[in-house]
Amino acid sequence: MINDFVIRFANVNGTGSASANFLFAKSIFRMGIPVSPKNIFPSNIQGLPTWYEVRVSEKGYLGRREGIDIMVCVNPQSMMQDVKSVKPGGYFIYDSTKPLHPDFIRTDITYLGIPLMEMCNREYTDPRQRQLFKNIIYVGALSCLLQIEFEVLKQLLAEQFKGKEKLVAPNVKALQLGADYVKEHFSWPLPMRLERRDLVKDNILTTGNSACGLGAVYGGATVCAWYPITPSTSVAEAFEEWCEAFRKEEDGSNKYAIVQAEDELAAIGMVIGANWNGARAFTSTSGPGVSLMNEFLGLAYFAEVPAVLIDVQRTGPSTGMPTRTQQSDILEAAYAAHGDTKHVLLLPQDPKECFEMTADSFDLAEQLQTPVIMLTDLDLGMNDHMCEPFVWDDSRIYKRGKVYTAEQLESMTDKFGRYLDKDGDGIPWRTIPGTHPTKGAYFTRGSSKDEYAAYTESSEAYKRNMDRLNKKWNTAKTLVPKPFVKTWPHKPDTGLLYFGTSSHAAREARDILAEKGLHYDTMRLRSFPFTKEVEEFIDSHDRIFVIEQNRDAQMRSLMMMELNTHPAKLISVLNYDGMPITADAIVSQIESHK
Amino acid sequence: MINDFVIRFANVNGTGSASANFLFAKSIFRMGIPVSPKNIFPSNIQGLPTWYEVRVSEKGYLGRREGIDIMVCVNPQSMMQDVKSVKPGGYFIYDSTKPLHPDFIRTDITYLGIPLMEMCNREYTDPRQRQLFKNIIYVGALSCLLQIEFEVLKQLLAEQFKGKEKLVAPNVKALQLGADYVKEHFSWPLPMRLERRDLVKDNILTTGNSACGLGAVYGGATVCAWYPITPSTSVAEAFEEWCEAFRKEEDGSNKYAIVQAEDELAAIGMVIGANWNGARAFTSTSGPGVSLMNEFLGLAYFAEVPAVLIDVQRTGPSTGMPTRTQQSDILEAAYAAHGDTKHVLLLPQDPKECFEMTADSFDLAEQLQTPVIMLTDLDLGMNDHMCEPFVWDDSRIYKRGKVYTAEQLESMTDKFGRYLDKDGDGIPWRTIPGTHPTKGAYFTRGSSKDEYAAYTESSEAYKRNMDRLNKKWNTAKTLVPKPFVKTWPHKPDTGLLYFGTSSHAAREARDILAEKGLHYDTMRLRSFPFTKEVEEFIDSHDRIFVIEQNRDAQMRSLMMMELNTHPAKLISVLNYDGMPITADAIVSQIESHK
Amino acid sequence: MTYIRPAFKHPHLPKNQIGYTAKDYEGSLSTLCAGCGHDSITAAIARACFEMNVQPHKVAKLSGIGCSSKTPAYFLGNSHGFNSVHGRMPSVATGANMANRDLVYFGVSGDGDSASIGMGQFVHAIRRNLNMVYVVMNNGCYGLTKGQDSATADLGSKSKAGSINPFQAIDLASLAVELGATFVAQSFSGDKQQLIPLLKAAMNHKGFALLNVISPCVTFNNNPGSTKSYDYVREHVEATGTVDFVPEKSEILHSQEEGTDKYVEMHDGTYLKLHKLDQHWDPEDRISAASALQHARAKGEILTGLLYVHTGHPDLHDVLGTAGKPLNAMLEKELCPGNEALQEVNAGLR
Amino acid sequence: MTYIRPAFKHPHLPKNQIGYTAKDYEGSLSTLCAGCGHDSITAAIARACFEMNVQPHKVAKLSGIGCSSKTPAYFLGNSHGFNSVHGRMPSVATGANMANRDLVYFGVSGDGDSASIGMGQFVHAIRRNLNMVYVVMNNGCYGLTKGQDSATADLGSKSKAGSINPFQAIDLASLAVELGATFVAQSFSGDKQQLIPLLKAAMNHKGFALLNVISPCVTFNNNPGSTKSYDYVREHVEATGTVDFVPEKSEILHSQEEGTDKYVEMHDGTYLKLHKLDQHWDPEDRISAASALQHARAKGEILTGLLYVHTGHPDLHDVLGTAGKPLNAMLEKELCPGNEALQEVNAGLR
Ligand SMILES: Cc1ncc(C[n+]2csc(CCOP(=O)(O)OP(=O)(O)O)c2C)c(N)n1
Ligand SMILES: Cc1ncc(C[n+]2csc(CCOP(=O)(O)OP(=O)(O)O)c2C)c(N)n1
Ligand code: SF4
Ligand code: SF4
Ligand SMILES: [Mg+2]
Ligand SMILES: [Mg+2]
Repeated sequence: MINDFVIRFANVNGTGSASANFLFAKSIFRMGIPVSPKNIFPSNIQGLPTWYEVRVSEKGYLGRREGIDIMVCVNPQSMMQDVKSVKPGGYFIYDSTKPLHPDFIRTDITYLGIPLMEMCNREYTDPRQRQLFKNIIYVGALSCLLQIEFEVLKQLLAEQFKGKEKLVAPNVKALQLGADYVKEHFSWPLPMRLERRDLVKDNILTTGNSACGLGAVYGGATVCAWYPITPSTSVAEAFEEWCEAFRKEEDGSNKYAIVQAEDELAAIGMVIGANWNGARAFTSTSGPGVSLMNEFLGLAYFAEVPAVLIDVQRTGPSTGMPTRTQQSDILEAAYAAHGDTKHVLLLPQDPKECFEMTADSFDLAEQLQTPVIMLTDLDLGMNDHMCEPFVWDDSRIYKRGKVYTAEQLESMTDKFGRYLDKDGDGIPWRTIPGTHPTKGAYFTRGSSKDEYAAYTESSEAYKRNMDRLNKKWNTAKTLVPKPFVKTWPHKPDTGLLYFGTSSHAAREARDILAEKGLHYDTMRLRSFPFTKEVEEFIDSHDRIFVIEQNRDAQMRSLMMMELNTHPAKLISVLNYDGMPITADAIVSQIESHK
Repeated sequence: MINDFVIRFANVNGTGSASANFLFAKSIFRMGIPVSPKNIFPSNIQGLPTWYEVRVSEKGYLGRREGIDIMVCVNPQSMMQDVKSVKPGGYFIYDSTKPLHPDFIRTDITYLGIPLMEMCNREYTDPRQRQLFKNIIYVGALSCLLQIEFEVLKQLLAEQFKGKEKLVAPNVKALQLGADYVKEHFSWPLPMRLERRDLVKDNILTTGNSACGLGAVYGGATVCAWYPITPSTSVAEAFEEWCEAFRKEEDGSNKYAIVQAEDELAAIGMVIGANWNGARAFTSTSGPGVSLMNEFLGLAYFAEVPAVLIDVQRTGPSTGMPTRTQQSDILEAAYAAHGDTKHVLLLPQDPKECFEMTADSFDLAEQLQTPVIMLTDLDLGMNDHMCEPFVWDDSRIYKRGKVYTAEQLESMTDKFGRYLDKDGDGIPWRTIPGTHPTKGAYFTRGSSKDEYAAYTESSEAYKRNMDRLNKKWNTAKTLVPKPFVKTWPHKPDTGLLYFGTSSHAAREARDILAEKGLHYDTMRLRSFPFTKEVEEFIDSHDRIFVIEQNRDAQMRSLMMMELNTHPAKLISVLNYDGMPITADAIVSQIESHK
Repeated sequence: MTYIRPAFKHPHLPKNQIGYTAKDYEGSLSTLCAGCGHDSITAAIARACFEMNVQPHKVAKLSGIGCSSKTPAYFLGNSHGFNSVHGRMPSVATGANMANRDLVYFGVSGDGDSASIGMGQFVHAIRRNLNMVYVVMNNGCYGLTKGQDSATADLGSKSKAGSINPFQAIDLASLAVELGATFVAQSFSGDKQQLIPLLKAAMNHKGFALLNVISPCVTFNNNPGSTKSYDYVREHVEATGTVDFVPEKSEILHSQEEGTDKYVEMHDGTYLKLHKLDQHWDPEDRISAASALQHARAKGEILTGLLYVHTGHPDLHDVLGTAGKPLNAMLEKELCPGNEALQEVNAGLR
Repeated sequence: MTYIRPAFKHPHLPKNQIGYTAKDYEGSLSTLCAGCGHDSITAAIARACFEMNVQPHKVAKLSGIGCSSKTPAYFLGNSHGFNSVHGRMPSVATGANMANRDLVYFGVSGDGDSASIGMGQFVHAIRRNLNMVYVVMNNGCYGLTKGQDSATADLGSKSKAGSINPFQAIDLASLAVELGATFVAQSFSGDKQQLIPLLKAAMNHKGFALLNVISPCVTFNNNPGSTKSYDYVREHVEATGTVDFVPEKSEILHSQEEGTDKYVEMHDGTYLKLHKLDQHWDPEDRISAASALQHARAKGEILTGLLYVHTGHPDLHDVLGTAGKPLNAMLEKELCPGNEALQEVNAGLR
């Protein structure tokens, strides 16, 4: 059980446990061991149960795993449930200031009581400190039980309190208190414990939302309009922080504008206005916001205005369970708006891809002159994920798409046709307001227009335009990120298909199945519309398990609709309870299909 | 060519031509001949070209037909286009006050010039009268050319001006002027002309929107909230008119409440509030409104509040071409809102079904406690259609679904569970506010709730609820209107599938194809989710032509997604230029597939 | 937060005129932060309902989304509640009200919910003079999404993180007066004394009654420099006077107006007794109310009390001429014209 | 409507200071009803732009949906225009403005577009003091959807069909003052004399400039009894005075204020000359403006002219501290921190 277990912390929200728990997770990461922490928090600010679950995996599996080996419970509210959720043979660490009620006693797990409150009351007088250090004490206790290197913890505290050095010592002291208590009272270490490795290499540990914000800075976004909503709020916040670091003029002015809009309708309207006017602009939201943006997304599709929307999905529908994860806005995003409308989707799996795809999304949106919607989710957006480090090619030039310059307009002899398919790829040329005194101005509208943007209600013109938009859609297939395919040499007839945050668990499932002798090729989707590689993968397998985190098998639906795949070929593997999908769930659903 | 031709009137909008043109169409209807008029109008109030196209069909075909036999052009703006659109051998009737420019002369059609303006100027002094009677004069001319019974016209005028009898005589005089001019100057009647028949029987001629309004009155709707939008505005207006006729208390107060909302978000919110509170309430809108309603529709799905929405579809996307028709909100309506959401759809084909389905929609919405969306379109909603008369079964009792009365609550011994699947059909019991002092109150929310409507963020509870909603969806399949199926005795392997306003042209296409020896079974869809009859029809045919009026084959998509139909089986026949689909277009697309 | 509710019940709790105890007006336990202003308002609503002798099940509670919008779960557990979508409570309340004119409608909203995403619906509920009590729990921030400035945050107010709000505040009370709301009151969650009579008066008003209550968010907006903190509000509150609800005319001893006391007759013959602190201020005069609010704003003061009241203006049902019997209680025979009428309709379409 | 445009061009049309003729400020031919008030406003906008010597391509024209919102097609044909979605022009304008602070932004909206579906965005554009000219072509009805009452229809106004509007009107100018708009003017489409200088002043104002222009709908709301008909407005208009735009200080002969003349300095050192008809009325005092509007409303008068102006208030760019160079003109090297910085970011995440 070295470097391979799940530990869960049960806290009360609003008590400052988050930073202690992160300290714990990060220390493991620093010891070179792959780690995957997940925050399971309530839709409320203070006083309700919240959990932090850390999976440690020598093999580098970053998906969730069922079954808790060690529970650290400092929340009497949830204690009954917490006791129940420990695996037989597991450990239950709790605050033993008050004795445990017999109801909480199981014979198949080990109880380790630490009088946290008592220790805090003894050591600290300030009530806030008493609360805060309780968390650090249990981290200290774990450092001994699990063999976290104490130096690593100290180093992390030193980094955390850079500039406020006097806070380091009391924290270290609290760690020590915990460790000492363990040393005195229990036999340690536990069978499940840590050992330094070099498995992390140069990987980083960060959240998808932060990476999206950074990607927007690198991608050249200058305008961000947003409205607060969990779990997407931290995208805009991250963008602001990264901008403060990287986007200041010498006079202190900002090379960006961030507007907290009055709602999501306004946010997407601002994004469309800014993109229309030649700036790269984006918004981020979650399901309810996407629902509200439908009309504007249709306008942008049809008026051919670039726009970038990051949808950090949460459990739907309606207001949903805002603090749970899901991949259930797929159909909504793909076909947002009434009428014949389709949108480009990007499907990142980790923070690195959040960074890259956000940067790329601006290129795509401008090249295709259409909205690009990135679908991440609460799990990816708000939890820390280990992933490869970010890289940037300094020779990269933003692909601004077909935009006429003043010079080009000046030398133009034919009439400018805003909606003319000059190049046969369905993508017309556009102009930015203010470019040229007499050429290139046009009146942007949803429809009722001809190739020259002149008003018409002609049926033929309408149909021509719709057909051109379809052609553009086909062009999109050549521009969007391709899937990642992994095949076995003996060409199995079955494939696994997955995307986004289902990928971690899916890869683990693939390995488990392979160990059982079941070898499946895999494809990780990264975008919509589907590229020809997706079609090829489907064509070259007899059946494909489509793994996704929603009830209605939305990605599978999209594949049938867009690729005309025989439905019998596509077998759904689903999870839709709001928790990240696990490898076990995938394996058992696949096995039940044979 | 008796009783079988198409005539088109080219007018300027805002000049009062609509009522003259309707007079013409209605007179044919009164002569017992099937007629199908269509208004083709601009998105503007005054001064732009507008057309009125009337198909006369002895065989009772009510779909549009390509090719114009007779053009009555009183709009110089569109004259060039109007001349071009006449079939060789056809007639071009125009205002000959000014001579025709040689550019307008074709040798393969016959020109009949009537100096309309000159006649008006001579006969009338008031400028408004001059404009209005010009239209009546050409109707008079047609009465002679096409042999409309003059008595019928006079009778119609008498009915129209009931209460303003002194207007009848000048109108009759104008008719006479037109007729006399023809008698003097041309040889008449034309080869395409009318002859009294008894083909209309007891049919009626009315618009879908008016029928929806009436259906809402009969269905017991008491609250209507709406926001103006073409082509749905006249639904709410009709509801108001019918209410004024039928829903007054003796003291003059109203047994209904109609609120012109500030936008569509508010309109659907009001509908949800009213239904939650136990009234039958509905709204009507068009595509942009449906887009705006997404979030609320998701809430209603999940909070299980009945709601009725009539979507009079227009050309999408975005603001669209508001005065053109389409069946392109199907995917949007079926899956409105983020997350896993599905909605019940109704698909009427004519005013009679608009009436019936609107009335039924309230039963369905309350039985299923979910939104019911009726998809009509501009063609059905705003044009007059001949259809069977309305009927009502006076013994009918509104199906209010599972609503506990105060007595039931009083005698209840177990705990009331708002979201409990008591009956195994996925449909829970609800209560109306104010019913009982201590029992039955609950707190309505989107999600995060258990069977007893208590707050919970439990994953299991979330999943249980989602699964129950799916079960309810299956129950819906047993309650929604079944399709109409027509089969040939020799069991052809091919079927035609259509719905809504595509049905008229589809039936005509079926007959044309049958005459050519191609016999196809037909199914007219009437609702979503698809009932088992739909599955059976698909299973029992090798291929099915799916006829619809949108670019993206949305109904076909829905069938693949929901029925797992093999895509190769479903062949699309599409029309998406904003004009109603024609039988010819269907036939040629089908023939090109062999 | 306590999470286990004391099971103990007082045997001899005092009863109101219709025989209910204060317990009957309670809801489930609050999950808000300890000290949150919203909880005090919740308690005041429960108390006002008790004192007004309304049957809990004859009340409907509606809200949008936010910490504030959660609170309808925490009072009147025997009333139906509807936690709808963000910013759209007014439309849901409008529909509900149309369906049944006989319930008392409480709308509970936050400043984010009402002044940003819900601005349109807020304005139009006022315009329609919808008969409801509309309570804004105004903390100048977005509590539930962790403390962003809202549109009612004052220019110059300091956030917890230290940033200064650069935008002018939307003053909901003043806005409501401008829009012609027929009852506009303002209060402070810390002032139960004032809040309860205002709520009672609002409940008795036929038409739209706005209660804009400053309600500090202890977690995100109670820091020094914030103009929505307990300390700041306590220091800058300026009461216009007191309000009392007078059930019967006979209790009014003197004439209509005596000194600074003023009696306002309500639609049902009851009275509001206004004791005014400022002689020049006429709460029945819209222009006077508007100008008082504007002057207070200019001085950085928060004017509380009943700021404006206009009785007798038709509510939405009056305007629409709705029948007296609630629409949701009407049956087939009252609603459906029947087949005979339909055949006449058909005849007219031939 | 004429549908063939006269091809004839005047050879010696007068030019403005930057060498453009009035023709250069025209757009395509209007398809509105003959006599529609909106067309007069369109003409006034074209004229004001001519007189202000703005280059047409440095103007962006944005609108929502409605007859009014169609009009940006009918002026400044060499400007980019954006006919967006119903009620959401302010957000599109906000985004556009953020992208390029150097253009002149004209927002054109209708009363349906702004006062109903667009109320939220209207309010928040004001709150942000977005630098734009916001013209409402206010006809009290929904023209394009055939004449329904809008939220600015006055209480008691009669529709073409004879029904009486039972709701209080939303008074956009008064509302804007309440919300702290920094430039609020009101006018009448029939009064070009007043409209053009107001438009010029609005264009020169740095911040949100509202021009609420009563603009009769001849087809649906010009009947007797309508308070938005030509006749009614002509009879009830009450001008506050005249406005003139003074390019240079030297032209101001006397001191700051003389008699009823008042000079307001603009952000760029130019001046507005206000000739006031009412001595008591101070257009730089928000409370005075508010109360004048309220009194006029109470009397059924339509107060026109520049009602309130407040210069120097930071616009949205000031608040956000945006760089001087338009954001849409910045290149990779100004925007992208590069790989080296990124490697430091990585280091911080290990
Ligand atoms: C459409 C939509 N957008 C955003 C959110 C996220 N959200 C939830 S509560 C809230 C703000 C609530 O602020 P306020 O109304 O002031 O309530 P408070 O929490 O301060 O009491 C937001 C933005 C949402 N639920 N729905
Ligand atoms: C979302 C949406 N709802 C409704 C409409 C229909 N619609 C078009 S214009 C309009 C009203 C326009 O009124 P106003 O803004 O006053 O402009 P006017 O025509 O009077 O100038 C409406 C409701 C629409 N286009 N989009
Ligand atoms: S976050 Fe603020 S508003 Fe929300 S419960 Fe806590 S104190 Fe109240
Ligand atoms: S309908 Fe009214 S607003 Fe529209 S163009 Fe005609 S007159 Fe103008
Ligand atoms: Mg708040
Ligand atoms: Mg209007």
